[in-house]
Amino acid sequence: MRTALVGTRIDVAAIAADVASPTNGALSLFVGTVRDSNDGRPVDGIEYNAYAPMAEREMAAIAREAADRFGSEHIVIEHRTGYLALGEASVAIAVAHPRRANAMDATRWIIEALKQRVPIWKLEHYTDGTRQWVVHWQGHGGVQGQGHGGVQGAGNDGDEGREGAAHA
Amino acid sequence: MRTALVGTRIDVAAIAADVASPTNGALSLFVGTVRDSNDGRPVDGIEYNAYAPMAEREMAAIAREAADRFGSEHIVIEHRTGYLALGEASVAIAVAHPRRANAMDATRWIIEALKQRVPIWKLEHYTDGTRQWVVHWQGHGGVQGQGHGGVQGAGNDGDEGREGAAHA
Amino acid sequence: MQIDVLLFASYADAAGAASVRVAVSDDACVADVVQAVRTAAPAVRLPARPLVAVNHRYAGADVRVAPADEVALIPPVAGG
Amino acid sequence: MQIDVLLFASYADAAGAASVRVAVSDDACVADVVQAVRTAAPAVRLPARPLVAVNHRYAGADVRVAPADEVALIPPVAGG
Repeated sequence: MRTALVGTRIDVAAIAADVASPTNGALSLFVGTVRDSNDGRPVDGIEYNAYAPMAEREMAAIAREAADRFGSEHIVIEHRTGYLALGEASVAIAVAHPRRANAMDATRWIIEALKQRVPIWKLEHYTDGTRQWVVHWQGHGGVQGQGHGGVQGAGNDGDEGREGAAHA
Repeated sequence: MRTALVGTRIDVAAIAADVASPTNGALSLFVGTVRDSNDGRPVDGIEYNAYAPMAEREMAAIAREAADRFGSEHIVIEHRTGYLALGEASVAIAVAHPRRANAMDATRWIIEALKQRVPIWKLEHYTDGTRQWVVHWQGHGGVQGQGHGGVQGAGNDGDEGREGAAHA
Repeated sequence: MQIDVLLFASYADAAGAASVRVAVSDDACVADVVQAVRTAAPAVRLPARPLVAVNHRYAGADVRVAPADEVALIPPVAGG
Repeated sequence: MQIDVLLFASYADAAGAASVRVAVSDDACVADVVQAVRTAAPAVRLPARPLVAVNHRYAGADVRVAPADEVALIPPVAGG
């Protein structure tokens, strides 16, 4: 089990190798990458900004919860920070498990948890020179006092209903 | 979209790169690998045997159906044949999609379809020198006349209820 | 007509061969070929309704078979 | 006591700073700190119930805050 915020390119093959083990027959991976458009606006790249110590703590907590829920310690989560060009990987999740359903369920659970809880923000840079903080849809203005954020929404992979003021 | 039966090691990073595209924000991968035991019997390796032209046809048909169902042409499926040592990848599936739910749903649909339809068999080699064809659970003795096989069951990753006569 | 029926995995092992030649009537269908294999290669011990492929596609019991067709008996698959 | 409240992303941009110092009573809780930030940095335009972290954990409105705590206002997260 390993989680990390990283400042350099995510190596998907290395992450797959990290979780691989002959006790497991199934390896599930998810990689989020920077898309070339968002809500129809052409994107140049995305700057990922993290509250690093808390993001690392939340990522570790998510891996721990996933291990307990799905029954495998063979989990790696890496999230990139800094400026990413189109196509670059922002997040990678790998889970190895004896059973394929569990490996895939765990991967999905982790990416959803990560998008709800880990304090990372992205500033989209558009080809017209403007920038904007990506804000996911929220049913209400944040949820205080629930242990963790009730923030809902998606990510760079299929975000919907975004808002947020133009930045520069 | 690309599907292949391959005789040499599956390169997960290459497959991920094959489907990657800046129009997609989500990349989902599934890799099946050879487990060191099955039903409590220690395994040395697995020999994968395919009815090659039909296996290739079925894999291509599955990719086509997945593309239509889930809305992405960015799909790669590779299945290995021959003798595989512990931990080696027998199958790899990669799907890139603008939306992460679709990428993950497609990956799962493909592995289930592959395990039901693609004419590939595996001969498990046990550490005690015996070998056995892996037979998945079937509700009845094959389904003739349904367009494709109604064979049910899992794979090396979490097989259950196997039968099959000792082989050598 | 004569048909060479391809065998794989446990079926091939049981028959001791990768195919078995059977003679069937010119208007034979898949079910007739299966019946002929049961007689020609009883060691294969086919299930009640084995999977059959004709020209690389799963084919129902009543599909007609021609001499040029590639016919194969498909043991329960186990890929992945 | 004085608390330096960390700001990120859109909050930091709006405040023009990565933190804002507020003065609160010694028995202050998270809600009091939030109220003090509203006054000290109105440009941040916090939502009705902003997310707050105390020592790297999400904290409810009634959690007590001490001078040594690391307090942060968490804009809606957007990782992945």
